Amino acid sequence: MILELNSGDTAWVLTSASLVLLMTPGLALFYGGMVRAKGVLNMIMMSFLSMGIVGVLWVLYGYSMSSGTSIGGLIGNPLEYLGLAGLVTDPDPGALAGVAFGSTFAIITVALISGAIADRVKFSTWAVFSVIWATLVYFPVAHWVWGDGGWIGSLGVIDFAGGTAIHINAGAAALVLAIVVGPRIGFGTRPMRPHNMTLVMLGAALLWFGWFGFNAGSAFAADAIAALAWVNTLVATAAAMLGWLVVEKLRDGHATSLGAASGIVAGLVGITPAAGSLNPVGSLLLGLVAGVACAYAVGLKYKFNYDDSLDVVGVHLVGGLVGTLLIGLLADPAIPDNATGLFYGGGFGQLGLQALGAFSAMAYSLVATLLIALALKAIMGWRVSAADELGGIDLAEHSEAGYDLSPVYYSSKVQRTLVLTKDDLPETAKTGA
Amino acid sequence: MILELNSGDTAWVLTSASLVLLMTPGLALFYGGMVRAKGVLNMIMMSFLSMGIVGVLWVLYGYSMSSGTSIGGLIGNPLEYLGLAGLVTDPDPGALAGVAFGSTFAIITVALISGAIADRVKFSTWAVFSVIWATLVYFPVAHWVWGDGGWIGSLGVIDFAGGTAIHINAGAAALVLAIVVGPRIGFGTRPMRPHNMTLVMLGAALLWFGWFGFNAGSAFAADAIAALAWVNTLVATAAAMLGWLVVEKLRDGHATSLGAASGIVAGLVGITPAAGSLNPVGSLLLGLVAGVACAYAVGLKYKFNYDDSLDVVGVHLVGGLVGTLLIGLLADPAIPDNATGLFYGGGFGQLGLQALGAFSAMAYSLVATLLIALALKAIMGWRVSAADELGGIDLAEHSEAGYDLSPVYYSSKVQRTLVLTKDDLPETAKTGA
Amino acid sequence: MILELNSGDTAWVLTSASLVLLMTPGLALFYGGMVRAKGVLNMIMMSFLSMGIVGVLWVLYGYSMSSGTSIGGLIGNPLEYLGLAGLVTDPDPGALAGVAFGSTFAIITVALISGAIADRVKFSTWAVFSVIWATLVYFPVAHWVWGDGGWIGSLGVIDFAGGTAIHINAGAAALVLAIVVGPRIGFGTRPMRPHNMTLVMLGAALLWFGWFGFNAGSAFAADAIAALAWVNTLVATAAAMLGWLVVEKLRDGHATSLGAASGIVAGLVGITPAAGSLNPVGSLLLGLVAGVACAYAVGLKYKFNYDDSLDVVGVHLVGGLVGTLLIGLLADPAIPDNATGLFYGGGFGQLGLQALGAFSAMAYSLVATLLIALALKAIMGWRVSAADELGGIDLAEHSEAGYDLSPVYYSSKVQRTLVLTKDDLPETAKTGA
Amino acid sequence: MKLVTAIIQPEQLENVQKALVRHGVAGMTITEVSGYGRQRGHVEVYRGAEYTIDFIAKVKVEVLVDDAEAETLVGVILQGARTGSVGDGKIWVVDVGIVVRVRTGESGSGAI
Amino acid sequence: MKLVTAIIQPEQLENVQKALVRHGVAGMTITEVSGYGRQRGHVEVYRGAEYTIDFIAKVKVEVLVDDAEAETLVGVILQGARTGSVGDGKIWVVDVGIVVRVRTGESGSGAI
Amino acid sequence: MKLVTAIIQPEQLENVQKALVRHGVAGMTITEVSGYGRQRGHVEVYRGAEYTIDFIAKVKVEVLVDDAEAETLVGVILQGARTGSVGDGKIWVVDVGIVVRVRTGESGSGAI
Ligand SMILES: Nc1ncnc2c1ncn2[C@@H]1O[C@H](COP(=O)(O)OP(=O)(O)O)[C@@H](O)[C@H]1O
Ligand SMILES: Nc1ncnc2c1ncn2[C@@H]1O[C@H](COP(=O)(O)OP(=O)(O)O)[C@@H](O)[C@H]1O
Ligand SMILES: Nc1ncnc2c1ncn2[C@@H]1O[C@H](COP(=O)(O)OP(=O)(O)O)[C@@H](O)[C@H]1O
Repeated sequence: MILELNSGDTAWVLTSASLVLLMTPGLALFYGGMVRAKGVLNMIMMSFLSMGIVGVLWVLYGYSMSSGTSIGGLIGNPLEYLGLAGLVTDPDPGALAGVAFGSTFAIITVALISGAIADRVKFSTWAVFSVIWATLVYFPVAHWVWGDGGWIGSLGVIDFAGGTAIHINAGAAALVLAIVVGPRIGFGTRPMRPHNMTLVMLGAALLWFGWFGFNAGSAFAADAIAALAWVNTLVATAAAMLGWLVVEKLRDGHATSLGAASGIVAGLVGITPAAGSLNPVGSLLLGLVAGVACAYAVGLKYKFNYDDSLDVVGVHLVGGLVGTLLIGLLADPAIPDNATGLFYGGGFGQLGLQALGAFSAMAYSLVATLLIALALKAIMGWRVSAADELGGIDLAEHSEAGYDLSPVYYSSKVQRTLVLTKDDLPETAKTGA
Repeated sequence: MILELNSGDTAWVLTSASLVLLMTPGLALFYGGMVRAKGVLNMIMMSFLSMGIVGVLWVLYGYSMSSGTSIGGLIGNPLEYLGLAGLVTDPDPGALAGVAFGSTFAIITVALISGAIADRVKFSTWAVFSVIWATLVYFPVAHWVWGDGGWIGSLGVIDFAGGTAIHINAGAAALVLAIVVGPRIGFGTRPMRPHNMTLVMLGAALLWFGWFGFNAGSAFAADAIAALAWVNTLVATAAAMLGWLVVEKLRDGHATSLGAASGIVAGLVGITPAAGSLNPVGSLLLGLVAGVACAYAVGLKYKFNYDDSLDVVGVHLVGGLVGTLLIGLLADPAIPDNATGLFYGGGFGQLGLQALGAFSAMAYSLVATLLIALALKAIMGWRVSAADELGGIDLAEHSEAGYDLSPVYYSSKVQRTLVLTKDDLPETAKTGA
Repeated sequence: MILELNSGDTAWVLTSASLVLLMTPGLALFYGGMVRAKGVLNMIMMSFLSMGIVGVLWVLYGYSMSSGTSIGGLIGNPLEYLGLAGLVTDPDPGALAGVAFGSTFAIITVALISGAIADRVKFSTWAVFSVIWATLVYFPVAHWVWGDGGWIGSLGVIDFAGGTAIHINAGAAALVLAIVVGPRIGFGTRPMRPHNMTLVMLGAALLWFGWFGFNAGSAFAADAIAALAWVNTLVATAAAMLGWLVVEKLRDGHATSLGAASGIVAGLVGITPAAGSLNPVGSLLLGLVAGVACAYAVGLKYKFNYDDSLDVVGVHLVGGLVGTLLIGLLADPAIPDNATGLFYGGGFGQLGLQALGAFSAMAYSLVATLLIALALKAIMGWRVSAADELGGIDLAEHSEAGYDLSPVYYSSKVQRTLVLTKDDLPETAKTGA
Repeated sequence: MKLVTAIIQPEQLENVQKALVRHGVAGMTITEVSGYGRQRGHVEVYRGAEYTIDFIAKVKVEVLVDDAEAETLVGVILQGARTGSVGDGKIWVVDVGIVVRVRTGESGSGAI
Repeated sequence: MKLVTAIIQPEQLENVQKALVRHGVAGMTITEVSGYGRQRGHVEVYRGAEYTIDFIAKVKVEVLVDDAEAETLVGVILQGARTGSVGDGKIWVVDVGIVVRVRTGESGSGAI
Repeated sequence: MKLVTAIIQPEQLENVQKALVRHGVAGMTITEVSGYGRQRGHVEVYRGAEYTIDFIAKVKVEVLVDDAEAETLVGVILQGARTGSVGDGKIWVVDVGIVVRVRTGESGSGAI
């Protein structure tokens, strides 16, 4: 189903698509600041690679698999818009604006997963995983939820901007990968604190900023629902941040900046499916619950001993579930075309639907990701060597270091340059020290 | 008064609201880079907290206090839109788009103040101050200036995007707090230079970027006035940057990057009230004056010995006054529905009005902030201990450090994790070294 | 030719202008992260200064020179819109929105050049160069390409968003400056690696984000062409990133984050002229070619021994040529009002036109820049002293340091403050240690 | 009194610290240093240009001890620091005259 | 000749520097180090996981002096560095054989 | 055995390193330090307030050598480090008792 858009709607959707595209680098910095200095570039690169790979896949067949004519509610016809065939001649901007907007969702979903396996996986395995997971998990699930005729959406499950298709989906995959890949050396006994909290705060800020496009752009029009989603995205996030900080203050004695950043993301995740269905006070409540729940949930990994390094499970899976289920309670029937939540006298119907949608997507993601992860483990292997992990994955996988702030030269001898052979070098450079 | 918006206008207002929301993290980074490394997170957190607190207050009663039906020109009816009641059913996006846009202004105004009291105040006192100041100072003053029937706006005072309601208001509050809180240990004798100028430049860039939403979004329509405000926001800022750099070059011998960043902010502040009333050449002049004036004004704190740490007074109060008053001289009658400035033969009328508005808001802010600040001083106290201040407020208040770039582990012993009791820990972790 | 814009179009053009404005600070950070720590502020300042200088020039006469009534196809009448005279009264937002959008292009074109002469040029010479180059090179060339009646555009050469007017133009100027200014001390023998790759990645992200405004905004309407340009800007960039990374992996054994960032920029440059003329699969191909070509081209400087420090030639000149010429092959006639490329049976006609436009602009830029550069060398000199270069240009030219992360005070004695004379200082501060 | 100085691998600091503390050492001072030696530095790539980092991050540990303790302590550090691979570092011992504790001004053994 | 080494609190550097310069010392070299000792490190919280920073930032000051000057200098540093709280640091003195000024090549007392 | 310590200009490290390696030195340890001396620090400006950086970035090079080698080595470093301008630094030599290679545990000359 391709929507018709007037110029105001088109402006808003293209703006939103740009905002959401920025979220992936935002995530890269958010994640990158949280790992140790020796792994910052690899962490950033896992997200950037998703922009490259999923960006290309989306144009080739991803859009078609998600938005093509439904084959039994399970998958869009991958051949229908192969290479976006036919869309360039459509004079209505709706088609290509939809391609634009959808691409950014696919990209970030894959990138989200990477936080669970920081500092220890082969870049090549991550690349292959991205291709397979996007194809076998994301594109189908996106079709189920949003595709015309997709089976989850058809049931009446509400997922405004991706609580199920994106956050539960990615969070479940993250849990599987964390377990299959195994913990970082030293997990649980050595503190691994964020190396650059200013990057984390910047990343959180870019995420929040971009998320206005994510949520309010999902109205696919510049209308009252978009404005409502915007306000809900503000207030739920604000409340979640406060919730997380209060938990920290009471429990740990200090409210941290990492807590603020985490609370922001928890709130954003929570409100994502619900942004078009709740009134602002309902959103405030949802945000508060999401912030508090996730603040506790991030500790589960120590309890159950899986190294979900940057808390993708604790924030995205848990936050996604909170948001998706609370719609069943808080959906405000005063909003046009909306469901009615339990608290507004709507009974358990919507709540049941929400649970069905959420757990179906989660179950599929868990199983499919497990199969992919085990296959890759057998074929390519996931982990870099222990020496490389200890020495730093940036050097091992990318031959680079994140920072060089020293005024001293510690290096020498240009050995090879790209269009040169050794013979091209000046005599001095050849002999070296 | 709730405006009706078409889809193009809505797209622009929601885009602008998103841009302005980004300004607060931009400010956090701008401020954060300017303090010493040991206080960067606290500085950032003061702004982020404002997003949490004021975001929630705005939805609960702030919007209603600012934009509700005027009670005697002094305050909007706080009950009218309590919790934004009734707005979700409005099919016109204008209502909620107005809520969205206005929230971001309230948030940043509170955040602006924090620059005056860097590195030394209790986070809890700041939190309480935010709640009270937003409620007793910002929401009313915003109503005076922009509310339907607000007394300042009704006089014909021009404040397009917040020179009076925001910058003069926040600048005056900053002056009071700097004095009540008292100087940092070592102020005036020890140089306290910015610890990370790349953050400052990034922050300045995000501020400028967001400010296009701030100013051009204040047209509340995607029309010719919005485009004019955009161009004025460019040229005034460009000129102010040049003005500041030239002052530095002539006076100090070097044009600094901090000067460029400061000049940018000075120009943005200056053009804020005037962006819809001046032609571009007038804006260029205004920017130049604002840049030069603020470049000198930031030295006043040494003269009068108040520690306005990051020059909120020198830039926002002074820049806000410059911009507000120059409207009286430079308002171009060729712009539709505009006043006529002195230089265009309009006499002293508009100038008098501008002065009246500016000084009224300033006086109110000075007095009200003083009372709030003194009350909090008596009840909660403002300052952290001298030891905490010297050791670094990030550790004392947030139990965190901004950066950890070292490859060496300096830490040990996970003592407690959130969902765990000590008994959950492995034996080795319990006994430690 | 001033376009009429409806509110949706206006929203999109103002949004795009804001996005493109952000690209210049994005470039500043991208460049700034790549130099050594001792030159980061100077690098950033070269871009920021362009925002100041070109922003002012554009309003004064730049817009008029580019967009005024053509004088013989060579230049717009500089007096027509001097100081933007007359435009404030136009009720259609098209005029001022065009001013806004165009300003950001002029600003970044000048800033782009600075990457070729990192770490070694006098800030004052750079300032003067900016004024002259914008006036004598950019404004005329922009008129040739986009001005109503400009000679290159009139021939039918396609340059959707500035492959010729911006990237080839700036890249050619960069080549000339790199040669005239001469290499950094130690170029070719000492490795000069990026000091902060997180800044580089952030900068690349802001560039990509902003570039959606650059390209899709160049449709000057929120329509199907804008959406097409958006999608093309995504996929070409994604493919270019992958292309660059694959080259690195095969050639060097490692795919680097600098490679990802560079590939992104190469792809963006490449698709710039072509974003409105290719279908998405064509754009994918174009991106791949641009990524691979530039990955090799950045090595040319070692071969020919010119210190194009941050590869402006290798990425912008080469990428601009690739994109401009490939239009001749890949232009898809299914797109309304489009040319027909060689691969679609259009023959060599368009390819010839593209080459003519590209090389004409390049030739003019080379010659004009050479004359300007030599004149400035004679009059002002380009280089700071060797001691200043070795000690760090940030200290020498701006009296600042980028970072101060140490907890130790290494400094003493405030000697002078701006509104103070020495006599104002307290006795202790005067005598010092 | 003696000053025992050890250059060790950064990853071994935790071990060495634990070993010293268990042995009864109450204090030490450490410095981040860079070492050149038999161990080869890693190679970095910068836009296709390759170069080696000659100097490798190491940690210097300094411990003041009574004369009698010095040799034992060298053994303790050796144990904690050794991984068996090239680059494990060096330990050396220097004679120290005066030792003073700043806080109290007391000197000699009592100052350690 | 002697090398006087002091480990001090970073905040006391300014004081120590002033005291030394007033005393007539023309040069010194300082290094940022981390100290382990009786002084307890601060606690940090990371998403609810608590841990202590064992090592505390200190500054090492090194001054070359004539043999006769060494003891006096220890007193001068002591004065400048003392705050009276745990963690104030240590001072020690080592014998130095050759001392050379790089610029001129002159050695001995004249090189300082 | 001796420990030769040199404080040099950071820009001279490459030279000194090359000179030492050519001379047959197999290892060295370097530390980033800050020096106060005759050389004046640069001035920075911060929103119109001026101040001087008293301490200037220097590099400390430490090399363990056999007793007999020490003096020659001082000469080698001197050669590599000298630029002739104020601030070129100092070199000094200290007696070392035990020297041990961590990897093998061997001590004395063989440990270097
Ligand atoms: N002669 C020396 N003087 C001072 N430090 C040295 C010397 N030789 C080696 N080192 C230090 O010891 C470290 C390890 O030395 P290296 O030769 O790499 O391995 P190993 O000690 O295992 O033979 C070096 O990185 C350096 O810091
Ligand atoms: N035995 C030691 N060897 C080397 N340095 C030491 C030793 N003991 C203490 N130090 C240094 O002195 C600093 C202060 O020591 P500490 O025991 O905390 O306090 P105090 O000296 O006041 O008793 C430590 O941080 C460490 O840098
Ligand atoms: N007495 C000293 N003790 C320790 N280090 C010193 C001493 N004097 C100078 N230095 C070190 O030597 C460096 C150079 O000294 P300086 O006096 O500036 O120049 P020069 O050695 O050329 O006379 C200083 O920066 C400092 O690190």
